[in-house]
Amino acid sequence: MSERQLSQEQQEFREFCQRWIEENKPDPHPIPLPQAAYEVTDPSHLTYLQEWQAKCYEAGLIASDLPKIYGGHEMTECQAIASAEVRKADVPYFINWIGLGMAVPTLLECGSEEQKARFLPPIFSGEEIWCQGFSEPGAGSDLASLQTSAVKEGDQWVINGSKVWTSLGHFAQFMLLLARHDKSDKYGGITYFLADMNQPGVTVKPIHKMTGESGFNEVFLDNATVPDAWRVGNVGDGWKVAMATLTSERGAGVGVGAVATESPTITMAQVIELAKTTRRNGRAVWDDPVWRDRLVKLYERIEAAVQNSRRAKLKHLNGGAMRIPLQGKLVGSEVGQELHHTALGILGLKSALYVRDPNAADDGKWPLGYMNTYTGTISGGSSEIQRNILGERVLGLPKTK
Amino acid sequence: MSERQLSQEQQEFREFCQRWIEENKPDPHPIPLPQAAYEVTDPSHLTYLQEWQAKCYEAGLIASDLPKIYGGHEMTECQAIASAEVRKADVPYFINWIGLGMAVPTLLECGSEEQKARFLPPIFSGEEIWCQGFSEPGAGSDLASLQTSAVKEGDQWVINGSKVWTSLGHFAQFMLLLARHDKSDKYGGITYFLADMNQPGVTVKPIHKMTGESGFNEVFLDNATVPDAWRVGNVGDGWKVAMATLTSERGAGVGVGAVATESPTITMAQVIELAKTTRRNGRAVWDDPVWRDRLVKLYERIEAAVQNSRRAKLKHLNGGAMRIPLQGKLVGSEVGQELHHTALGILGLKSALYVRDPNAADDGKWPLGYMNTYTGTISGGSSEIQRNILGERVLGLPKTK
Amino acid sequence: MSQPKDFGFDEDVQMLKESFARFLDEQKTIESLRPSIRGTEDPIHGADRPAFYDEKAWQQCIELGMHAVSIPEAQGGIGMGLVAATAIAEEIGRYAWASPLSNTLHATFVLNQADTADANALLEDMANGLRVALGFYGEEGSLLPDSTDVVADNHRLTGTSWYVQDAMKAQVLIVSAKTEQGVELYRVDLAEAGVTIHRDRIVDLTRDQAHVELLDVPASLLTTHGRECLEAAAPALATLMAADLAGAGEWQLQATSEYAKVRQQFDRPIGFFQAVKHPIVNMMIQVDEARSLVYNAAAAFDFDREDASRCAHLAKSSASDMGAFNARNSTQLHGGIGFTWEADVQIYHKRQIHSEFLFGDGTWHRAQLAELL
Amino acid sequence: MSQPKDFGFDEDVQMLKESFARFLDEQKTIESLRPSIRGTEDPIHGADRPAFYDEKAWQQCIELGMHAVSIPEAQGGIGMGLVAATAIAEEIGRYAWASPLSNTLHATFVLNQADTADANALLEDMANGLRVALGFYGEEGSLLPDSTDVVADNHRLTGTSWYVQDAMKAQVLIVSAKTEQGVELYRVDLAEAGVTIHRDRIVDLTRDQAHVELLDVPASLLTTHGRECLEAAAPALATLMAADLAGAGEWQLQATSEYAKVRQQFDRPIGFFQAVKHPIVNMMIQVDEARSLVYNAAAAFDFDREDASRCAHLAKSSASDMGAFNARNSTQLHGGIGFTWEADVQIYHKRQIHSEFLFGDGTWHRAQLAELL
Repeated sequence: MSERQLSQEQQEFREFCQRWIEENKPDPHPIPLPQAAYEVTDPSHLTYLQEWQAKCYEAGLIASDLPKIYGGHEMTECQAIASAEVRKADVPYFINWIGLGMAVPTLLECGSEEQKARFLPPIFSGEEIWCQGFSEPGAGSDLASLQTSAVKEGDQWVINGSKVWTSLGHFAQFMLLLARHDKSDKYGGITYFLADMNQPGVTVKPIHKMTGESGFNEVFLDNATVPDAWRVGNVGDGWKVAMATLTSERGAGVGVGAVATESPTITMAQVIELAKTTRRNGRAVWDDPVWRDRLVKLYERIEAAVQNSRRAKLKHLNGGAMRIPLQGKLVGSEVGQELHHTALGILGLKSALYVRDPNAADDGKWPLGYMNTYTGTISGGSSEIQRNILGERVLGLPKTK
Repeated sequence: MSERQLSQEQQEFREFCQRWIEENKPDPHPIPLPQAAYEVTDPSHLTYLQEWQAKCYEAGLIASDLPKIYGGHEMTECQAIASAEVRKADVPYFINWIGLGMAVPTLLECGSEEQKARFLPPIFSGEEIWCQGFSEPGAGSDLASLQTSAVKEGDQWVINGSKVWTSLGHFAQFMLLLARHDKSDKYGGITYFLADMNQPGVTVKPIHKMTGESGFNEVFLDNATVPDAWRVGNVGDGWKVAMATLTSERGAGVGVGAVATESPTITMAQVIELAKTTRRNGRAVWDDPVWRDRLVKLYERIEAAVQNSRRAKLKHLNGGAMRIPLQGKLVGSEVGQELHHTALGILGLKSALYVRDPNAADDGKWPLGYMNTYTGTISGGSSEIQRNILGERVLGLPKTK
Repeated sequence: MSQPKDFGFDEDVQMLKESFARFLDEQKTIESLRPSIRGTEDPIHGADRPAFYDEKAWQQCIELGMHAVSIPEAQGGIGMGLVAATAIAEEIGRYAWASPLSNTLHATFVLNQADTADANALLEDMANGLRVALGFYGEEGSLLPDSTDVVADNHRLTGTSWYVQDAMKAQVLIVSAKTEQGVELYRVDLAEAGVTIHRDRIVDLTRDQAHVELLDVPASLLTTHGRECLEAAAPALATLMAADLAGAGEWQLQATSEYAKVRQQFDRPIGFFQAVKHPIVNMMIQVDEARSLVYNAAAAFDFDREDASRCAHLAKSSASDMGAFNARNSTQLHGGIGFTWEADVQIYHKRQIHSEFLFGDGTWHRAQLAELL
Repeated sequence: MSQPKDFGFDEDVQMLKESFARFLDEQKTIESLRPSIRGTEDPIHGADRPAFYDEKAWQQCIELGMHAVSIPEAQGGIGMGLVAATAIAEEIGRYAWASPLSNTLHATFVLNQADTADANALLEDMANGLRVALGFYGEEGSLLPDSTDVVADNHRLTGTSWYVQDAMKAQVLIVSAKTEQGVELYRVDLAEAGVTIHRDRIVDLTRDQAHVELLDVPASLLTTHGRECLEAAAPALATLMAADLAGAGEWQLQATSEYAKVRQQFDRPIGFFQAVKHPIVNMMIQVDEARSLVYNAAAAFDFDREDASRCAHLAKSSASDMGAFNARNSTQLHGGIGFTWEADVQIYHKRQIHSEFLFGDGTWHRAQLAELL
């Protein structure tokens, strides 16, 4: 969807982006990349992706609108344009998606000036990879029940405990860390830190997902330390700051160029193509009206998500600032799951052929992608929790808990 | 589905039923009957239906297997045969469905010998119509929060309060009444009575449903009285006795011939026929594979319900005595609702034509039936409550409340 | 040409929508409708309900100019596009307003395609308050432009127009009729001899409907290009009806959400329970999808006509399914109360399952859309 | 002839089912499988997993006679019907057992239709423990009997059999091949020169799969009536696979229900929350529908053959959809844990989305069924 009423700066920047991407698009890596940034485990993939992100940052496609003091490019309303062009193009994702998508908005909203100056630029360039340390074994959706302790000793904090489902933990230099300084206060006893992963007290152990990939980790914190200067917000404000981070994760944040996965519009087009090219029982699957009806229904929901994002920005039409944004993660992940299961249905028996099978459709992307959709519906607040949040925060229904 | 291994008595009885129904099937009433017994409000319908029920009872199609002292016919495993034949035939429903479907099993299980002898025969004949007084305004699904009071005075109880959603209340001679003798004990403070509706303290006021029909009523009890001899079970056992009644309502009871609605199998066949005969956009709706797929899915679920009932009787295959029966009401009402909405979709614009419109398909049966499916999904324990019950009683999940 | 970011929803449209919403709010639409349906409940024994039409409200609506919002300025209208008309249609749905306004909007977009002197004259009459209805359906209720059961011969019409919405409120019927050349559109005065309006008994309480029998009735030709005209207007009609569904769907969401906050069960407001909360959230998700697709479809029609069909199919498919879904859930979650004649949710429920099928249901629109993908 | 009330599930079948379930319980099927998949996780860098096959377990299974349950007594089998075989298939699914048994059951019902000396000889070999696989699919994976990509010429076969389940466990392949006369069934020794077994990398960890390339391979003719044979066996094959899905679906229900009782969140077992409780109930509803339709389909095949196709379509459509539904919910409701390689639910999830498509998915079976209504 192209947009009217672009400023001259925007117009020119868009053309620049298109040209620049065309010219600088990297050759594919010899080993196919996983489907999303959070599944990357191969060090040669990491290097390849860091180089690509650094180039994009340098060209102004990342941090386009932010002030120079934070490493930004000080353009005006150009980030959305860059992000859209990147999403449209067939280029690799940005590996530092937690840095871009969560650390940046959190720091911009709640960080000190020193923290912003120190941490933002290497996030943009991809030099320093970030991970998120919120979830804990046993806590699950009940995030605030976290037990990792933070004890103040002098001008630093000593951290003990463990974190789980830590995407990119194996590559990360820094972690967005929630820890408990006060056991007697469930929500008010939490403080938010920026923790260095490269220290003796931190051990990272991979977790294998049902796909077999190991983008997730368990992280053990054993007398790890964080300087008090790397605390975000006041002591006890951790839950509040975490909500800012999670709001970004749930799709409501300000974009700085975080691209971790393929756009649903592109996936949808691929599934339609799949239906047109897959033949079974004497005809293309697309020629069976039953499959076509299902696909068009999904197409409709994905188009609706695009139009929802557009409407979300319009105060007089969005029904409240958070109403649409808070739906993004829930609907996106559920529709994505159904879309991938539908792709399996289109492939029928062929859907069993997995990554590296020479006869697999699209290198096994569809069963792999299907299984990975459960990351979306479970982590970062499961669909069940998302519905609670929407009911409670947007509609004002009484809290379930 | 015909059954092998019938006894000679059963075999002969089945043939008798078929012959008898064929010969005694009443002519249609000049004013079309409502779709279900609980929507009957026209006194001429009542008379017509009472006559039909009395005839069936006399012929042995009702109370087939019960002992003579209770007014039964003392046959062996013949009730199911009679009920199946009645359901298959295109004959009116039995008007006294609450009497047959709830009062009878409750009395058989919990009633005194005097109560059984006094009340059962006129239920079978349809002479005395029954209604159910459990729900109260404000209580909704939280049945046990009922407030109607019962105070013992001498050898009778004085009842004050009001009941709601009382089907057939306007015709009923008796009510299955739950009342509270003790305010301090939510469940243990309830006692179960058989209340005479023909007394000065009882006022019945019709409630109109969204269909416009008024089968439901509000019943006001203002110093109404019940003899202590008409108490069912001990004082304080009301909740336990009520569960026996509700189990029958939810489809788990012993059949005595209660037929209040059309069989889903028959409705399904009608909807398929509707799809074959309704033309739109140049072809029969049935010729559109999308509609056909939806219809066959519903057909499958209705066939599954039939096979479920069959399996429910087999100890080694049913997964527990209540597992399948407790699903009956929930699944039946939800599938029925979807089936009726699908029928509207088949009719398209024609679905707007309501009862008494000369061009309406099947006399407006489909929109009327669609709306009436909400009686099924809401009353007698809403679908939400049914899922709680199934999760808690069958699977042993922790109680929601 | 591409769409504006704001769906063309500029200040003028906003003001229009707000002032119309204020007007409808003052009308107390459901309260005003109630007396006309009292005593007509019982489907078997009850009386027929009168066709509800509030002349005073219609005159006020004309004073506000809502009826003429998309009639060209040359014909005395305001000359705004489908974006503005859609904004109005959404409010009609939200307030379930019984009036000739929906027909007027629909007719405007059909006539705007005709570009003939007669069509323009009719637009002028409509700008002056003439109430019209549309007769495009044959008995099967198909969406094909040539599905009419009316035949034209030398400017005289014979046959029946089916599923004419709000026919009892109209003075003039715009009819599609078959001729040897194809499909033509005609203007018929409903007071003409040979016209018989057969009132239908329908479920929806907020509309009336009829099939109109024509027996050698004189009619004036609006355009010989009936098929092209209807095809070109189709995206606008679908979008307007989708907007109506979306407005009513939002009402259903809010009403159910409010009810869940006050209704107590098991010592808590029922909205506490996920079995209630989550379906309400699902209603919101569906209505938001439909609304966004509606705004997009209206903007496509006004600014990117080539994409209008695709966008209109998306909007009506989404809105039709949402309408049915929200109808079902609003009744279910209101429990026994929602199932009574006294409850307002039942009125919206019936309107939604009527709108679901007008100008094509979800299945039909998806089948059409598939052809474009 | 009509069906018995008890689905033909008499004491013999019950005893058979129970003794087989006891046997599988002792096998600790998932625990036994685990070592074979260790180190093979990573789809990009990981090793290929060996085809899991436990010879000892297979011999025990033969001693119990499970492999020969539906092989006629004349060929050394037990001679029971589909009801008995279905009971066994349900347990295979429940325990997600990796073995040649499913193939043996499937092959039995195909060969039972052939009634030739060669087919009977093969049944006899199977009764003696010969392990077979089925090669009926072409590359498209269509369900039509003539969709094979293998051609027969003078008892020599050339072409490829696709989607051969548990090929690595088999000694002999039963292949459908095209000739000028139609479709014929052949027996191929997998050790024969000219046979190349290409192992597929599949998602399901409880099965292996291959496409088997045949280059002028000598084969013995089983029947010239391949099409009729496959068509007659089709209801049995669909029912057996539906039973497998139903057994695994019941496991998924129980595992998820048990997890919801012990896993604590927000200071309560998660099964307290309706957002968890109600989907689990929906899993139960779906698995019960599938199970009842499976028993009915098996009984129809044994006692009311005319109705067998209809009933088999019902069973497999229901079971395929249930398998996908229960897979989705078992993973979702286990939360993060359920998504890990260590969780048993993932193993069942993958088995179910494999079985969903074997012998036709829900959509295909419904389309076939519609032709009968």
